[in-house]
Amino acid sequence: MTQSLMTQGLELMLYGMGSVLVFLSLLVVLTRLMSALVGQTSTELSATEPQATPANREVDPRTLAAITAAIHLHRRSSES
Amino acid sequence: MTQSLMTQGLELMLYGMGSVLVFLSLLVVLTRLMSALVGQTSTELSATEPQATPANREVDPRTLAAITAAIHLHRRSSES
Amino acid sequence: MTQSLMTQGLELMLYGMGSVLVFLSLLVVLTRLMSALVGQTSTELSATEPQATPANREVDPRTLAAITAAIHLHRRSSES
Amino acid sequence: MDPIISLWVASGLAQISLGQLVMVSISLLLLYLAIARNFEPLLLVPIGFGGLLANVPGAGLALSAMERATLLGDIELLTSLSAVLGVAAGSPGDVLVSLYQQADPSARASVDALVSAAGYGHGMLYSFYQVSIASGIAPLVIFMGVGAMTDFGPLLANPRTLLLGAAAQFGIFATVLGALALSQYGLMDFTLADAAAIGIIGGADGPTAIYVSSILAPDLLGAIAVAAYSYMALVPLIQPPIMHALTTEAERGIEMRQLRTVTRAERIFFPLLLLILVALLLPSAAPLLGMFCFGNLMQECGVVDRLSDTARNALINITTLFLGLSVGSKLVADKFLDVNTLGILGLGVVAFAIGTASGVLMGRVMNRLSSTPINPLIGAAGVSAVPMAARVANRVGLQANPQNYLLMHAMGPNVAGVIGSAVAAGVMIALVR
Amino acid sequence: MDPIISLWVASGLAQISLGQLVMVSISLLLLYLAIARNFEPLLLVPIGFGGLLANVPGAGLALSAMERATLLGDIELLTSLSAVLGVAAGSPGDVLVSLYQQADPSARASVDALVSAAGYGHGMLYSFYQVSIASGIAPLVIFMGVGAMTDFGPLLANPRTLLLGAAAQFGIFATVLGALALSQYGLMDFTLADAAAIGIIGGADGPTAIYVSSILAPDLLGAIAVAAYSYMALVPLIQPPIMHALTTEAERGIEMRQLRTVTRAERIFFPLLLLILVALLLPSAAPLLGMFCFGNLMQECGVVDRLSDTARNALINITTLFLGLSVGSKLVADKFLDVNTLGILGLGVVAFAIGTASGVLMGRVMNRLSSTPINPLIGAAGVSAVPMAARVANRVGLQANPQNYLLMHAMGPNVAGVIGSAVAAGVMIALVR
Amino acid sequence: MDPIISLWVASGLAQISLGQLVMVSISLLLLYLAIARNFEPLLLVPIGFGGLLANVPGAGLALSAMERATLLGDIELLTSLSAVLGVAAGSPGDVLVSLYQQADPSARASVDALVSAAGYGHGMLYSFYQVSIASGIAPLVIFMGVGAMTDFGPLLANPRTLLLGAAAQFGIFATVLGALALSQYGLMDFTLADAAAIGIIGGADGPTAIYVSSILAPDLLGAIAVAAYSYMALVPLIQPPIMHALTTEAERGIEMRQLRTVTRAERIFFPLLLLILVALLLPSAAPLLGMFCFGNLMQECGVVDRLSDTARNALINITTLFLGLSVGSKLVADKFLDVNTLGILGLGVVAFAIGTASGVLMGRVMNRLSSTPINPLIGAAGVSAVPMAARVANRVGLQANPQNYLLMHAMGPNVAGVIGSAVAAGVMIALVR
Ligand code: NA
Ligand code: NA
Ligand code: NA
Repeated sequence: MTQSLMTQGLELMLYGMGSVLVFLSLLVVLTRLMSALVGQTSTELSATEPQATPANREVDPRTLAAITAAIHLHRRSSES
Repeated sequence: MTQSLMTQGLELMLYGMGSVLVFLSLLVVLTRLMSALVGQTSTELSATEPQATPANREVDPRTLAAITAAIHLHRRSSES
Repeated sequence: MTQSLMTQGLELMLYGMGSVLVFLSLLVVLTRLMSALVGQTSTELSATEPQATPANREVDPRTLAAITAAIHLHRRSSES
Repeated sequence: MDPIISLWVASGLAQISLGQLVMVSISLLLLYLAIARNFEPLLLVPIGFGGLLANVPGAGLALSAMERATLLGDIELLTSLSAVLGVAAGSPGDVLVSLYQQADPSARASVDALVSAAGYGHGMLYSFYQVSIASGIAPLVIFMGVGAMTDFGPLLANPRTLLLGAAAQFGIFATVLGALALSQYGLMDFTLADAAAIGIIGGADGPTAIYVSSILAPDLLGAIAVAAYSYMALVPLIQPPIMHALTTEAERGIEMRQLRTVTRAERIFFPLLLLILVALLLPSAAPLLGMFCFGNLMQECGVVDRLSDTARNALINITTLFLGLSVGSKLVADKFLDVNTLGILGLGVVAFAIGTASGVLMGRVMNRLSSTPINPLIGAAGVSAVPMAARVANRVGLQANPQNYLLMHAMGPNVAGVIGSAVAAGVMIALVR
Repeated sequence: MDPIISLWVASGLAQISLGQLVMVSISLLLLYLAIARNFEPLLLVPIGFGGLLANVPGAGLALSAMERATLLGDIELLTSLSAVLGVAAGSPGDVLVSLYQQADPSARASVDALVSAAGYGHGMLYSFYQVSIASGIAPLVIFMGVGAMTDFGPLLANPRTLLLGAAAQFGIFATVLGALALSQYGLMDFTLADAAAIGIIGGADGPTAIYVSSILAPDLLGAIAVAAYSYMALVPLIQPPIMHALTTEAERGIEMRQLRTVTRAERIFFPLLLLILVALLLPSAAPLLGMFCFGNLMQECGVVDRLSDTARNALINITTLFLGLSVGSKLVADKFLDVNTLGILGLGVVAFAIGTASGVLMGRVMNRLSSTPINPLIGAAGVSAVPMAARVANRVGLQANPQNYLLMHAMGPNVAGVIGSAVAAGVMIALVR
Repeated sequence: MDPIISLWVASGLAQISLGQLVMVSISLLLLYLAIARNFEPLLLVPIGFGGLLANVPGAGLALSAMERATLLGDIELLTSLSAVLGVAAGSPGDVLVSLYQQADPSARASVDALVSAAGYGHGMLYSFYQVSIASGIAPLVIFMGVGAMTDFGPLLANPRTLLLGAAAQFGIFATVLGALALSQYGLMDFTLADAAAIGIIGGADGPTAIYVSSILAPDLLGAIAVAAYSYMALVPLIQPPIMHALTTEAERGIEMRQLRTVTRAERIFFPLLLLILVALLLPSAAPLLGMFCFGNLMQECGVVDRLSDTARNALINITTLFLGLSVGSKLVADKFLDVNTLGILGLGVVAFAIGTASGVLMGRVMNRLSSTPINPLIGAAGVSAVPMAARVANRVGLQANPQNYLLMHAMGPNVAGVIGSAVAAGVMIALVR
């Protein structure tokens, strides 16, 4: 209960660093497992990939304006 | 006061659905009226339309950069 | 303490307008001083100018798309 | 206490409950539907993820500071809390929480001070919920953005279609009755307010459903929002059989007259007209429809493009993010894992079906009574679910007649349905609260 | 109570007052000016719409929870409230509200608990006002965005023009005196704080006017903001006659020497210099000018473009939306339909006129004293109203001399006017509060 | 009082203290480093400017309403406050403030009412701090945006590199011990909580450091945030000598095998896997890593691009602005000008150095044990400081072997370091609070 500050600090280091190592080691294992499992089932997900969402189908009107303006300007410059 | 729940529900249905129908029917009438009235007075409003606001007069600098870059790139590609 | 409202107003005008004039006059003097000082030391700052930050190095993907599209469209239109 | 024991006791593994496991599975299912099946992903991704976060054992992210203190606090804190609330030490946490909720302001202030001194703050999701939903703000801001994205052109060109949007709201009120019947026969346990909130699922309009249930039935909000968004995604499956059953091949093939062009002035006056009508007839719908009209006016008036652009982009996106996480915070076992949730899910699909049917039937009636032809299929779009239901009407119409492009015609009842369910919401709030 | 009677009693038609009708008309007028006449639409569209919402009868969107309870609550709730506040049952609502405002903290907490238990929350616009204006945040955030949009180049090239921005603030203080004179003679009823807030209209700077009146005269905020933005839109009408009256044709035709280029370092140091001067001389102006300088520094330093871009786009737009609606919440009959509002509108135009005149006269003085020529017209831009006043100066100059491009020269006094009125605001807050 | 005296007394010149002057200089130094030397400008520009604002004398922008009242209030107000707090009239301001902080809720409410009636509100920066940092929200929202900007591809292609991210966190815990040793020997005065917050500087991750110190050591937050961001900018100076010292030329030249491509499904499942692991093992890290995973999932799932785009643009920019100003509000003399700040600055650089060293050493160990070659330099990227540390690893690698492109390989440990320090943060919060 009345440990010195240094003892508390050493404990914090021990358990803290231990937790970080255990956590990330587990994550290594589980990530490999996940990659192995998902490699086989991922066809379904990737099948939906080409379906763009409404959000990225829209083109920024200003960008469109920029395209139009660029082409227009260019035509004029190449005509002259 | 001590109506059954079902009676309260029936009342809610009656008055609720009634309100929705009355409200939207009124809106039909008023919308037609508005369209009829506004058809004659709308010249004034549409007269101001071409005056762009400051907000849409500004061109996004990146868009401008895009135009410039596009033209520039094109010129180089058409020169070669 | 029991000044009339008008006296308070006159005082507010006197001290308020005085403060505004003093403040902005001081700002004139200090701005000139700053411009004079900075003119000599500004080489260092301007030297860093060409180093773009990550923020403005990135090009908006949609803008890029616009450039590409513009060039592409143009090529097709000039081919035909 | 030994740190390794502290860490174990604080870990999720030591604290997880069966209910949390089930809720995690449900949240993952929602994420699956959103990501792999494209079920309203803009809402269901944040809702599903919020559900995961809300069920992190031992974190209490969806709890208030007081609830977190009773869950995570040490014996000393619990004893002090019991003393302030005038109950024996060792009383269970939920007793303390319910006493706190009924306590007088000064006792609550003392509890708050104790809890805060012990280092417990509100959980992250609880804060999000309070700011975005309990305040009512998030659904209103989203409605403003929806207004800025709404085109009233087709409605203005053919105002009669407003009646289709009215008829389709019958699904709402029929469902209210259904919910009450389930209670009457003792199968479920819904109050009138609960039933009203459940009915609004039939409005097929997410922000309206969340707004109404945050007022009338906050405990059911999770289930109601999940049902509303899920069924909106299922509109292409739910509606066509009903549309086929209630129309003849000839009716489905009816081509409609091309819509007239609508002037800018009409577009500007319409939201103002709608707001004034709301103000005069149904003030309780004013927050929802007011923000909706505001967004639409900004869009149509053409002089504040910076603002309308922000309302339908950055602002609606930010709000959707936090709204979704906040709805997810209600996906907790003690509120969601309940027979009532099954009832809500069942009633929700009934609401959609009845709404679709009444829209289509009203379409048939109008077609008979009117001089210009009306394809009854566009009545199905009256449930709202913008723009999904209008697309469904278009597709079914094309099946019957390959020249029959109904999309623009269906957009009229589609946006009318948004107005209709907001009006229905206003009536509910006025009569039930 | 019969539902149809509930609905009627709750409807707007049954509750509308003459005052609300007038305020609705005024709000529609503001929308007309904004949309059809392009009067500062970014502010006047939200303000006008906020005014409409604030006057929805029976909704109480601009009221606090307590005010809504006294307006909409049943007899039982009102009796309980009267009991807590120690007044006879049946006391009118406004008595209860004013007692509540003076009550001690514990009585207020009890009232809050009662009101909340009865289901009354703050009105939507009331919440917006508290968060955006009462907190002081929204005008400051807008000022940051304005800073990020401001180009101090012309000012740095010709710092003398700061004096024109100083002189034009005379309109502010003359108007304060005018407002007090009206009170002295019993025509109006303004306190010193009211008069100071009204004077700031002459600063021709919306966020500054809103910031000052939220501190010194919250009740007048609606009228002051409306006057400030309306007259800013009227600058092209108000200023030219005064400019013509106070200058000769020859003076108006004076061409000015081309401005030198300004280095990046000068642009970076200027906002810091300004902030330090504010810190040393006038801390009460530090919030306003601090945020202004922060926005400008972000813009000019060139290394945080993401942030300055957000400050002058998404963030300022979101803030403007809610600021406008919040200002609109003050467009309610009991605060706006008052002879004082007429006084404010009258004094506002006087403030603009005097500010313009003093700017022009200072321009003449400086032209005489200075070795390099100064066109006195650019003094009129010292009132701020960026960039409208600078454009007006340019146009009047071109009329006198078709080679005379004053726009860039007028931008110096124009942004100096922003600094000047923020300094004046600081003095007011320091001396009056 | 004569107005000119009021203005003088209220001016900054009359009130400035030596401490404020020093803090202004430090803030200007931070701005210089950010603007001219490109030290993490997105954070250090707002932090530095916030520091300037916090030290405006006589404005009290970083103080609460109560603190401002004791600083700026008149004798009458101070007497009333003393009476309510039960202390003799004329007690110094800081005595009143500390009594207020320990007072019971009702006394605090009375003080609040008095202060508010006298017109004192919270300072602007104080409000920003409360909303953005004290609530914990801003670091979490930034972490969400960081998640949406993070590419876990390299990590998924080579999961072993997670261990490098783990090893580099040793800098954190070694620094905790160092801080406690300084206290033990009486050189500094840090509690365990202070030491833990200081250690997190070694995580080289700004939002994590701010989040932890807002919970464990709010008074040190200014110094910790400044140290964290400054050293992140100094990574290209701090790391290379250590990397050279601990590796041979041959090791630095090791070329790594090209990374395999990673499927979309793996990218989607990874944030969910990480969240579930956090939920089971370390709930106290759930807010930080939960928001991080949420941002990443939104980005990778590809169906909510509007939301992820907003999360990593408008929303993170707005939040960064206010977070930076709020951190700056802690740059005040009585908290910053302290020998402890020197300790924090010293310990911070030690933390970075030890973290770099342990990452590199772990890299050497893994290279020996593994069948596929691992360049130990990429271990240095395990401290995070994304993407600076990965670039440093790449550059040092190229010096040893011009064919050796380590950038993508170093991104794995780099993002692993973000996870590692968030885990370390969770452990600290669980064990220390
Ligand atoms: Na609907
Ligand atoms: Na001005
Ligand atoms: Na790290």
